[in-house]
Amino acid sequence: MISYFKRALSDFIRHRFLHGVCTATIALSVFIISAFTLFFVNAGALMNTWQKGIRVIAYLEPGVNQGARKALIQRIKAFDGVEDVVFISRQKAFSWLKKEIGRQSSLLEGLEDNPLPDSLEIKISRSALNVKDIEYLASRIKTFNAVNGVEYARKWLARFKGVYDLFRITGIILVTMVFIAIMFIVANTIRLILFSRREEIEITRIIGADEEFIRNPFYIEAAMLGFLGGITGITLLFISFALSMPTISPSGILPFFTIRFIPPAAGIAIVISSVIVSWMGCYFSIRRFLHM
Amino acid sequence: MISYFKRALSDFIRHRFLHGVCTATIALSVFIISAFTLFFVNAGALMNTWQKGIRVIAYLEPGVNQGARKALIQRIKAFDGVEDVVFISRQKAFSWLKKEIGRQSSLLEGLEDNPLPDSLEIKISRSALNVKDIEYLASRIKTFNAVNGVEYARKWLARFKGVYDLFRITGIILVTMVFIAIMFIVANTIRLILFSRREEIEITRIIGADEEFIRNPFYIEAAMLGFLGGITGITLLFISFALSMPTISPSGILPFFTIRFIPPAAGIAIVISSVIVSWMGCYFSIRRFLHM
Amino acid sequence: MDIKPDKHEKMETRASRKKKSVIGFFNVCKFYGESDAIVDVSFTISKDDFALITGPSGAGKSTVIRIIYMGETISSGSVIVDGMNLLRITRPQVPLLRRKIGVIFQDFKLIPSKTVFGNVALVLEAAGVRSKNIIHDKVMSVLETVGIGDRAASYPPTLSGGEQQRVAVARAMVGEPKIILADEPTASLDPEAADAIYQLLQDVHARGTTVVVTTHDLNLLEKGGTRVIHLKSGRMVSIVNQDVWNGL
Amino acid sequence: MDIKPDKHEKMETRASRKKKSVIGFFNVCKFYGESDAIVDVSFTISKDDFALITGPSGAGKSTVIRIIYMGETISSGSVIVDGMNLLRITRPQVPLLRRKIGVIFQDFKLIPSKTVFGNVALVLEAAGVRSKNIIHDKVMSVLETVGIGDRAASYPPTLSGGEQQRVAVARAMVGEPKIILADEPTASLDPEAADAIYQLLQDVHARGTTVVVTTHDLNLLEKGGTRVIHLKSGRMVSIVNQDVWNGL
Ligand SMILES: Nc1ncnc2c1ncn2[C@@H]1O[C@H](COP(=O)(O)OP(=O)(O)OP(=O)(O)O)[C@@H](O)[C@H]1O
Ligand SMILES: Nc1ncnc2c1ncn2[C@@H]1O[C@H](COP(=O)(O)OP(=O)(O)OP(=O)(O)O)[C@@H](O)[C@H]1O
Ligand SMILES: [Mg+2]
Ligand SMILES: [Mg+2]
Repeated sequence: MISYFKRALSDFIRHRFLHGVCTATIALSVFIISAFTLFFVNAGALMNTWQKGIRVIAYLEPGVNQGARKALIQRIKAFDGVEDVVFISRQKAFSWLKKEIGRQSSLLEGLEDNPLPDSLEIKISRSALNVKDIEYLASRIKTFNAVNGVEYARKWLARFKGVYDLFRITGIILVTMVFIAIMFIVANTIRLILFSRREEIEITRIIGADEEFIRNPFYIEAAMLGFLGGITGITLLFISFALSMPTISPSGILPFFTIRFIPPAAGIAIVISSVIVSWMGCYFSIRRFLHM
Repeated sequence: MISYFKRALSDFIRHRFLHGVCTATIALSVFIISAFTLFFVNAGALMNTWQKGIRVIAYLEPGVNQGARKALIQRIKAFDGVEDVVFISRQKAFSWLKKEIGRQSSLLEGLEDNPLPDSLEIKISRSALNVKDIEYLASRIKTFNAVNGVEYARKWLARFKGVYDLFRITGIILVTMVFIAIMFIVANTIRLILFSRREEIEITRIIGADEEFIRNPFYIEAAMLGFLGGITGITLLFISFALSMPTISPSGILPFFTIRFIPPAAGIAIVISSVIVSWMGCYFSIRRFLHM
Repeated sequence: MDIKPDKHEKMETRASRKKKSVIGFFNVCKFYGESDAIVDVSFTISKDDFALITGPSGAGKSTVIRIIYMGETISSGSVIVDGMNLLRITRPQVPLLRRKIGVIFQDFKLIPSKTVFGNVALVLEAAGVRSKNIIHDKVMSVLETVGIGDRAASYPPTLSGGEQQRVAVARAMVGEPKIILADEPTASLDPEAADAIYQLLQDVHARGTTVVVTTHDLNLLEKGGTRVIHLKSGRMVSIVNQDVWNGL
Repeated sequence: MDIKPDKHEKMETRASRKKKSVIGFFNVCKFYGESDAIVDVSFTISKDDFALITGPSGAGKSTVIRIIYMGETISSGSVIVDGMNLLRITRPQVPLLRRKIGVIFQDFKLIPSKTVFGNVALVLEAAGVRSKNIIHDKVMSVLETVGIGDRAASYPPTLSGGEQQRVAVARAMVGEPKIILADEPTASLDPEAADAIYQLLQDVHARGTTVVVTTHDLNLLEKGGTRVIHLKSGRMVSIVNQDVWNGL
């Protein structure tokens, strides 16, 4: 095994040009795939910040006392998908309403009395962001005696959810397709390497080398290519990221959101995939050349 | 020239394997780049549907008569970026408010009189979607005598605009980077073809062929590869698109938006780029092999 | 052509009562599409033979060599090499067969990206020799023997034609194979260097290696081998057993 | 070695008073790193010469050939081919020079992915011949001449060594060059085929082509040329002007 490694290493140096070109291709492929990972991870995170706004309001019957309210809050908190429950007094709600209506708040001045009820603001945990779950939750909350009515941004939620789902599905489809395309590109490049070296393979075979002796260095080389290419690709992405951040950030006017580089775990996963894909590209291509 | 074409064509057939692999790589590259074009074009269109909601409301002074109002509407319509101006009577506005406030509309029942003013709803044309332009427009409208005040979703606009800009900038950066990466990949693949055929190039040279005679068929071949690869790549994308649409559409719950394939013009542009990039890849690689 | 391999094997056994035959061709044909490279060729070569295969260009000499090391499969007939019926051999056995055979290819077949040393050492590495020292010593000694020890670190494309041919000879001999197949081993060499290589082949033959040489070199033919097979247009013209002939 | 090209050109002019010299080497050296392939070699070959370059393996014969067709640049000295000083030649002139020269390479240098016909036709295509018919007729007639007309549609890797060599000969001759450089053109051929090729070279020579042949084939040497240049270890051993020698 060590001897295979040595042969692979000397092969690697011997065929500098071929391996250089191949490493570059793998690096660029990794660059592409990880650039999109970067994009979708951040876009997903950005969408998550919007989703924080989703909450269900439960209006309480007039005259529910503090004890009953606290019990109610406990029971609602026990539901799946509920992150937090906050009590909003009718006074608070009225002042918010005034703010919301804004310019037209003058129209509320005619009212001598606050007509709003007490309410509970129920924050939905992110994982439970699903129209049906929220509808179900709302219907359950409505059944409580102390609850007079339930309200949530049904329309907006459905619309946002649609966009979010579309985004997620297209993201997954896209990244999968690109991943497959990249896989073939890497395999193709390795196939071209093997093609350029077919004479060498043939000579090695007719002087009595067995398949293992011929194949193993190629496998090791392919893995090395994948590793080098993977590292280079991610480094390339990091540099591009660092260089383009100044362009993106100030114009962004998005103080509530910072773009992050792909998490280290994803980076490691990408390098490992790169190694595996290169290895597999070699595996499938070499059969062609070994049996020709 | 015709003889070069003939030689290119026979070369093409003679080196089936090499050219097959290369065409596949180019096709996959085109596939990737056009998949992302598809994604960003549609995402952009989706964002545009949101932006339709942006409008400026101008509240009129009480007692502006119909004639003055019509003159005002004409003057506002004359501004850049204004698509349409619609008059909203105070009665209409009051009934909308009731709907909007929804459950709490009971609180308006205490009001014997409608406190809202008449208003004009000014639709902004899509091209003028720019926070500063809208601010400027609003300030101009405010100066009219008949206008009492101006209101628009300043916060939401800024936020949406931020996301939209971020999306556009990252989209441009991403597609540019991927385009460059793809360019190198294609050039690399063509470089590997030339590498595999360096012996043939060398022999052709030493039997007295001049550089033009050697190069031209390669250029033509590269362009053919680019063309074939481009067409194949877009076809591949179309098939993937057709296959994945059923997965995306029904779940989308986005009746107001249909995903479209890349416009024919973009498709043609992509194929042409593919030809140009292949040709350039050949151009830069062949120098290496012709002067070695 | 309908004779079954089994029958040949029996013939073979009978033949080896007198002499151990290492290579046996029995009614071998090799067709390429419509043209035939070898037609109905039968001969045996014994362990202690120094066989010469001769004939004009395109006679099928190299084809015979290629068939022996399984660089080519036959169209009909049967071939036995060192007791193995080549029609019945399994894929993993092929490398084992090839390690018993050292081949000097007419077109050298050196790996251009490996040094002379690396080319020759590859045979030992492929045969599973692990020790760097053993490999180094063996390779250098065989390179010295063929007279290109000083070019060990060069790459084949930088060698002259004759130097490349000597590397090919070195590579065929380094594994100390049972059989050496030499396809025109002196074509690119001047008479002196050719004599040296010929002497070398006779030395390994004397040490018990079966040697098969194809040649159109009249000098080599004059020096003679123990068995001379003459081909023309893929057909056998004659087989001369030199010892018997001399004894006439 | 410090002699300037101009001086050589003058020498050249003086020499050509008697005989038009087509190839002139003046104190040519060619080093590869530390080793030297050619040291201080000077000779001229006239238009009507049939020159033989001989010497043992590694003497520098192929290097001389490579220098003439500019397959290699020289380290010092100067070389004149058909009136062109190779040190002063511009890049676009190189193909023009090469079209005047037909080379039979020692390792054939055939393009494996082109048919025999395609390999030979390439010379004419590169020289700018457009007519399919002319190309076809010329190529087929030269292939017939070397005796492999029936293999025109084959690919070089499917040819025997001798057949490949004959394709190489055909390719060198098809363009009707002024000069033919033949690097061991009969090494892979049996005596009969070798004679035929040698006869062919003498025929083109008789028709006015300058022929330079490298060889270690004693038969070829015995038949003799008009000028025999003997190299050893890259140095000149002797130049014999056969006609003068015969006239002694
Ligand atoms: N792969 C092939 N396809 C078609 N024909 C072939 C192939 N290999 C060999 N031949 C033909 O078979 C015949 C015998 O070839 P072989 O190489 O055995 O000749 P040879 O005796 O070695 O000749 P030489 O002395 O010229 O090397 C030749 O005519 C050759 O063209
Ligand atoms: N590119 C190169 N790099 C290093 N050394 C070289 C190179 N080309 C040739 N040589 C050396 O120069 C010397 C002369 O080589 P050349 O090919 O001219 O010999 P030759 O006379 O043709 O021999 P042969 O008869 O064996 O073909 C040889 O020792 C060779 O190894
Ligand atoms: Mg042969
Ligand atoms: Mg030589």
